[in-house]
Amino acid sequence: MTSALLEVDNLSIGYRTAGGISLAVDGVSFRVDRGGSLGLVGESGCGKTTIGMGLMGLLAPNATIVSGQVRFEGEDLMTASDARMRQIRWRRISMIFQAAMNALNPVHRVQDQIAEAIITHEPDLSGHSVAHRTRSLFDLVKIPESRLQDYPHQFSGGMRQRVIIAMALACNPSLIIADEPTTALDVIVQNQILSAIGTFQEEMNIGMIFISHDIAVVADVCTNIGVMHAGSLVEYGSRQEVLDCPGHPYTRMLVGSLLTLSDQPADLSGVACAMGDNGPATVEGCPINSICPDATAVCRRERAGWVELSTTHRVRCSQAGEGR
Amino acid sequence: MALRRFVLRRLVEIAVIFFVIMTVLFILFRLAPGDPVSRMVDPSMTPEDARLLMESMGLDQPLWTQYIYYLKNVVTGNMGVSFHYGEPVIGILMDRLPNTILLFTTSIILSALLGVFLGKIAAWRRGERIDTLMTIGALFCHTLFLPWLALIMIWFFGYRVGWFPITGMISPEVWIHPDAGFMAKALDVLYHMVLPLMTLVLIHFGSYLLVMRSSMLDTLKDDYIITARAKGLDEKTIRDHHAAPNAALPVVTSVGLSLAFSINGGALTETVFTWPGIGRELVFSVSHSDYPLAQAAFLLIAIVVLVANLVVDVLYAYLDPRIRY
Amino acid sequence: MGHPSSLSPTPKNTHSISAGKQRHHWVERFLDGWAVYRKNTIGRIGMALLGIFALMALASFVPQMVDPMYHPMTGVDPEISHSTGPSMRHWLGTDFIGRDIFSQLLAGARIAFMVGISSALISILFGTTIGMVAGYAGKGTDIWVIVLMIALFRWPGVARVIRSQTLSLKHRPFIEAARVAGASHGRIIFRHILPNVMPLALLYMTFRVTSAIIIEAALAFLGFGDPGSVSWGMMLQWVWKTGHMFQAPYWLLPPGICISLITMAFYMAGRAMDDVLDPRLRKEEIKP
Amino acid sequence: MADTNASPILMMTDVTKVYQSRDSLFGKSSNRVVALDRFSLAVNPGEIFGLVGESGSGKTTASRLIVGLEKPDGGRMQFDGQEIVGLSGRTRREFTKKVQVIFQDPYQSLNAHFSIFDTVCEPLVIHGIGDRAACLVRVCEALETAGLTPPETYLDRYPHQLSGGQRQRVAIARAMVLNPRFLIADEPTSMLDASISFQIFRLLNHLREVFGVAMLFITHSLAAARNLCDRVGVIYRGRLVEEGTAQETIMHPRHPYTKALLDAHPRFGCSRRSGYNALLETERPRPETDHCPFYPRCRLAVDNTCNRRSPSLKTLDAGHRVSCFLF
Amino acid sequence: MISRCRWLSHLCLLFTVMAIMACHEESRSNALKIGLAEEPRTLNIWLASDANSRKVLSLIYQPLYIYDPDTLDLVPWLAESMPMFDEQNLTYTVRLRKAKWSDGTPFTSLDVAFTGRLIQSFKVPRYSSKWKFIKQIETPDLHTVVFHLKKPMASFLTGTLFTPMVQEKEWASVAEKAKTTEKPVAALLNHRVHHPVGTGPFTLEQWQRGAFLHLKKSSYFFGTGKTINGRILGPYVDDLVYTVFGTSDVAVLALKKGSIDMFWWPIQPGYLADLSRQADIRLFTNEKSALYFIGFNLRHAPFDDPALRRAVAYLIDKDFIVSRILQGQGTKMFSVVPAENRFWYASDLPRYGDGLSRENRLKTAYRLLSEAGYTWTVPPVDADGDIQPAKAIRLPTGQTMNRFTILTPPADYDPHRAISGLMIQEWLRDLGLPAYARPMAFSSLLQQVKGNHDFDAFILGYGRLRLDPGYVRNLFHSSNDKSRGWNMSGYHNPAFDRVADRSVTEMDPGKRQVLVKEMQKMIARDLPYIPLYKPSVVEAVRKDRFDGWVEMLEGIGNIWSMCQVKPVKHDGA
Repeated sequence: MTSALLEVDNLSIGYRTAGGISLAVDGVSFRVDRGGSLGLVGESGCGKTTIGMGLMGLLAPNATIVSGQVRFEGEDLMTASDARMRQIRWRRISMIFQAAMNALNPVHRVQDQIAEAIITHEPDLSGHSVAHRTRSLFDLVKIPESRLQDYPHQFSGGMRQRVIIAMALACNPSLIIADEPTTALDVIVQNQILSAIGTFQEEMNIGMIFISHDIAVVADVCTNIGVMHAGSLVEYGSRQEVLDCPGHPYTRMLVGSLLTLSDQPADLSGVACAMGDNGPATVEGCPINSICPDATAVCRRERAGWVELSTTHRVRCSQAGEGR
Repeated sequence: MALRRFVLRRLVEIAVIFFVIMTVLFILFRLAPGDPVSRMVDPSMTPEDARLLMESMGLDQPLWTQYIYYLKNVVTGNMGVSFHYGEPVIGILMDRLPNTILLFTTSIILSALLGVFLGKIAAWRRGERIDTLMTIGALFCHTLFLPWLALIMIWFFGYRVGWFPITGMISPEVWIHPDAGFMAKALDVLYHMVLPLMTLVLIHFGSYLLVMRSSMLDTLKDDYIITARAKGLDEKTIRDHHAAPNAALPVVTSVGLSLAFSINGGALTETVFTWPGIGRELVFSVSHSDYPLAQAAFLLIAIVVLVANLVVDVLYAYLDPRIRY
Repeated sequence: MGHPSSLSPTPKNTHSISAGKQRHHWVERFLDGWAVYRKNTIGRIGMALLGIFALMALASFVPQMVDPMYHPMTGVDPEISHSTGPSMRHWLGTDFIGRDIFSQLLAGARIAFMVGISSALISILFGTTIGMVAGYAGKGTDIWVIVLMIALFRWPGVARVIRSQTLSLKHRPFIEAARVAGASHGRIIFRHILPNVMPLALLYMTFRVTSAIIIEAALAFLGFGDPGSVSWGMMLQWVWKTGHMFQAPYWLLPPGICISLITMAFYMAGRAMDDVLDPRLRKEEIKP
Repeated sequence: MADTNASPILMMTDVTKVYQSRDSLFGKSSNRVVALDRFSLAVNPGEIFGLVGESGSGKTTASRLIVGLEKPDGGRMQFDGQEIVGLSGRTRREFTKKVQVIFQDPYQSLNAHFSIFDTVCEPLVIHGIGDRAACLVRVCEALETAGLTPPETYLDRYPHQLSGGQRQRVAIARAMVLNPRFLIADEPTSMLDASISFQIFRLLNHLREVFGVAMLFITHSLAAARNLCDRVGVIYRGRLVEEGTAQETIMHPRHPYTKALLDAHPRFGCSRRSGYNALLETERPRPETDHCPFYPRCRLAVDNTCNRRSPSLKTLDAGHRVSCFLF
Repeated sequence: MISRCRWLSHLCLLFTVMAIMACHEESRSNALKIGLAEEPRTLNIWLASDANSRKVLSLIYQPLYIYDPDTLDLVPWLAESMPMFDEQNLTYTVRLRKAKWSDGTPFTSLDVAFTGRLIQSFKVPRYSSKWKFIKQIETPDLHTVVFHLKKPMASFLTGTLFTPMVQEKEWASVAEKAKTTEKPVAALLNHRVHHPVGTGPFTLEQWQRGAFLHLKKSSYFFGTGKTINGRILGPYVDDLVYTVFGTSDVAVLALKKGSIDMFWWPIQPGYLADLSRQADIRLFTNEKSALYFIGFNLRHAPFDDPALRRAVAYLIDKDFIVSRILQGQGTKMFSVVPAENRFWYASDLPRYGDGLSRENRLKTAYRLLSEAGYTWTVPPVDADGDIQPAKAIRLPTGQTMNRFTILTPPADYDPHRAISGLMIQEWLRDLGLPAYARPMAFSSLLQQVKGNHDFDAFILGYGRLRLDPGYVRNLFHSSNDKSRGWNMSGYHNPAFDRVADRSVTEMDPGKRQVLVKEMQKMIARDLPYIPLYKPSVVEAVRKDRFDGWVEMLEGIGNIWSMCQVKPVKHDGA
């Protein structure tokens, strides 16, 4: 049994609004093993990015952690001081941001931005060894050293993403949170970045949380998958289990709407009805009861609890047990 | 390489615009009613006297000849002779220019530094009382009526408390002293600068504060600030190293342009503080219909503004690596 | 363009349409904006100040009806022939020929509003139109239009901002959608671009108002104003030219403070409006 | 399904478009970007033609040229046998009635100041079709067609009150209100979530089947093209490199670039492929002479051929054409 | 952050040190510090037409004769005695003092002759008219000059003899060079003088442009220690420092603070109460030779009618203008010649409306106009003799009177005239006259009034009228009614012209006096101009520093003062 790197238990995060606190993340629990990878998949607004930011302690000022426990390498992150969090950030948990976001400061050279991360956490390091580390990181992500002196805008999208990966690896973290790292990249570049991430994660034995809206991408890189809907985790299991026999109707819908390159084209001839939006749950019962084909009176009345389909596969649907 | 081409292209543009401004100025001044001679009114002056004066100023020539003459003068750098002072205009302006530059460059740099520093803090602590206080304070200072404030400053600091000289740029006592050295003179000028500087900084820092604050607020929304936080940097580093330099870029533009415009914008200040600069000369020449002097002053202003624009663009490119020409 | 509310409703859309009908969309947007605006302390202060000044401007008609002695320009107190301090008869005192300072101050508010708003309207009207046309027509024409305006007039600022805004709007998909649908240039400029640049134009108008007021005051102060009207700058000029600068604080301070406060009020209102209009601050609400 | 024997509804022949960044008051600078390079394309009535390529390959330029938002620098374009370059006045208005576009970004393509009714009705107003009552009926029909039911509840709403999927449906309703014969869908789902995209695909498919609208479907996703389109064209750097039925082109690609694209596509549920063998890691220098557009990145490129000439489209078998010297 | 604080504190320290230094500097020198309101224009005496240049140059370049401060009689200055007139030959003989130029060379008759010829040959503006009637200048010896006149000219005594004398040595080469240029006058006027050489009590030491001028006592001044006109001349101060101030408020503050000893500029009425309270400040009030008036365009309706002009004269409340607008710092005028010019002033002129109440003014004016044939839709005075708002006045011809404008200088130039214009507008409107006061940039105003004759009425003034009444002829003689001519009103009166022409050539002061008074009477009757007021000059000095000021027409800033002012001896010192 591998040791748990990160354990998240019943985490709830809310945003303060005029009408009280509205939950963006509602009672989410999962764990990441050392060297393991977890994919969090869900549509926009389902709270997956909020989880990432919550783990880093970088929530917006109007967001607050309502309840839950986060244990990282045995340490409770919820009670850690600001100073301690600053030490943990990047040194222990680093982050890969979406490349389309301006994750790199446009007025500093990329070399300096990487070095800054190293110097912050290892202030005793000599300038020479910092430079050396930076160069080797560039080697690692296959960017020519000659481009260390460049500014972020001089890189293409894929290259910039590599810089961000290099930066994330700068302090040898044990957990990386990758937030939509390939969105807005072309297929070919996406493929390259994904395989790069996969390689490092495996070789350096880094735990990873991979956040994406694209279940196909998640399926490509992660060993475990958690499906999120309206702030809560609705299904959690290994890649094979979730994809091959999705237990939750929402997962089934996600998988079903995925267009594949199989010989048989998907059936597009169905009625193109409008579908409800993904927002925080406000009604009683299962959040998808109105669009779920199998919904029963129970679904409309109360939220389902977790149903264990196997030791590694659980689903939050009252129909799940019967379905099998 | 590209930058050089950009600069060359801009120089050509500047030349064209300059020519347009030059012509417009000429036309505006000649179209304006009144003539400089009638200003020198004295019932003992005969019509012949007046004609002689007109002739001596070249005002008897047809407009077209005057225009050609004027163009020739501009091209050769000889801007003519002031009607009023009877001296070459260039000499007068060059005499006044350093004074204006000294006062306004200092004041703008000081107010920009102050504005950037305070604006940074205000944005960083958005919504808190200190932010509201600073914003309202900045607004209030910014909307103060300059001559009004200047006169009150003079009254209070120059007269009531008596800390600073009332106006002027130098005190005759120091300068006519036979053994006054350079240091004494320089200190004297500095001492005289305090009041106008205080007034100008008080009036101007507000706009920089507001620009910096809103620019900084924009910057704080940028994603690399989150990156910086995620990297575990402490808040001060994030504020001073990541947010402030980016946010200060718009201030650079506004500083550059105010520097350029300050060479005329200080007319009121220079008048009230008796600062012997271009602004005072400009107001004087316009009200006395001293065409050569006024034209030259306006042209000087135009060229400084145009060149400053260019310098700001180049500087911007230097400061912001994203911009390349 | 017709609005469905005026139609004889077709059978299936009877009451669902009439529900949201009473409030026109811009009323709704205005109310939304007002809700945001009201939360802004600075905006509230600015609005309150503007309200006070507007009241002053209205009240400026009253004193002269009470007694012609209070006419701000031509009324003189027959018993006073020099500047005097505040009294019951003259709340803020009199100026050097015995005119009532308080009525002058009220009349000044009227002038400030007139000067500020009229010059702002003119500059906005010209600036917006020229800016939109220059921005939309694009290519070579705009540079010369702008050069000309910089050289000649005072409203290039607005035109430049509107132009750049138009330039950025011009290639927005919704403009292109209209073009694809075959809309004429006039329709695109006035139906699509204008509503989108209007908020910006309004914002710039508040800035223009303040600068117009300050410029008027400065010109009047320097003596280039119209001595036939009582503006605050004119009052300051009288204080200055008659040598009461440091002698009559009751006469010097009110107009100066009023100039500062009214420009500040407009700035504040403008800044708060900036918050309202800033699309980043306006939440994209999704109401199913 | 598509009638492949009918004459094409849209023909683009050797269309070239060069962007020149004009940044000087007096001179032209030489900053040229060739967006389309002798690009040819034919869309048959009633079919969905998928144009696939990565960003910057020129696929959006093609759509903009067709609807007249840009003017081509060379080549001919015909719609229904009628030349459409430089149309103006009445003929252009007639043309705009028949061809409509659905833009990529539903958040940007709707005027925030227009209600849904105003938005959908605008084409009718522009073309002066019908009185108010007739407009209302047609708008409601269009909204229903686009799957916004009941339509009345949407009429008075504003774009900011709708979700992304609903907005895209409004855009589709706007495009459909004139009963066009040809639709250009420019990556209509790239900003939407997977489940919403799926519905939009269904909707487009539905429009084709019910109204017989021909479509040019622009996408970067091979899977979308595979599932929705009858025929597919792959565009690379402004050149059409491969063209054929969706089944043939995507399941049996010939051109190295198409292969690379396919290879990079996430394999749902399967372990990762070893890698992109058709592509080089870094680019070769681009030759000065005319050359195959894919030469700098092609692992299979033959020197002295691929870098000297550019290949033309060769027909391999039934409607499958490819532009590569290897065939 | 810390470094910034340190930097700031250093700056504060620096300023403190400087402030202390500056305090020590105070009261070191024995210099007379004079505040000026504007920078002097030039040191070239021929270009210097402005008051400020003259404040400097009048202490350097000296004329042959000056006025006595009390009697305004001629006092020999560079001349030794009064000029001797030879009626037969029309010559004046002037004996010169043994004076020296400030470079030590003697002042001779050759310099006088050179100055005269320079003016004549270059037609130097504003001097040439005073010299063009001189046929010949003879220099029988180094200290005698004989002027031959072409014809009798009254202005010889008051104009020619008051011309400042320049040194031949300094100017001969300049004149030579100027003659070779295209525009000799311009070259002469624009010649830049760095160190003017004069015969006066002071010489220029340095001029820091825009800041101050420093004059030093001249060791060669002819008057030092001498008694001239009953006064023992100094100068008793070693240095004169002129400081320029941008606005007079600031200058007054400087005076109160003691930064300057005298402000050579009229003090605005607002400061008087405050300044008179301050023990160490002394105020001087003096009359000015000035004329402020409203003028009419007599060339067309409505002001071609003297009855209307007289009615206007009745309506104008000069008491109001003087007591309120001028705050009492001035006097009413009824003649175009100021009353202080006692010799030429005609005291027995009509004083229209003087002392009347506003109601009576209105009634008188109404009566005048009704008699002259003017009618109203609603007259200003109703049947019961009560005042009512008048409407639509019609000319005697039956035409409605068109609106007319009263042009005034802008408020920045002279607020008194601008406000007077406005008040006059209101008074005229009481009678139903459609008057509009309009301030106009000064040069445009002159262009329109003097150049184009395109106006109805205007308010102008001459702040420094010469004492010689020659201007009365210039202002109203019909030959001057031309573009840029002095007769701006377009006054044509052959009787006046005859009297005026005689007054020019009448060399006997007594006879000339009769003629000048006759002219004033005609003007007061026909009213092309209505004289309004004449401001007084109030000047302030510090009592604790210098005394011995000599009061004169135009105030204490005169050559007599500068030659006689002495530092106050403090008890302690």
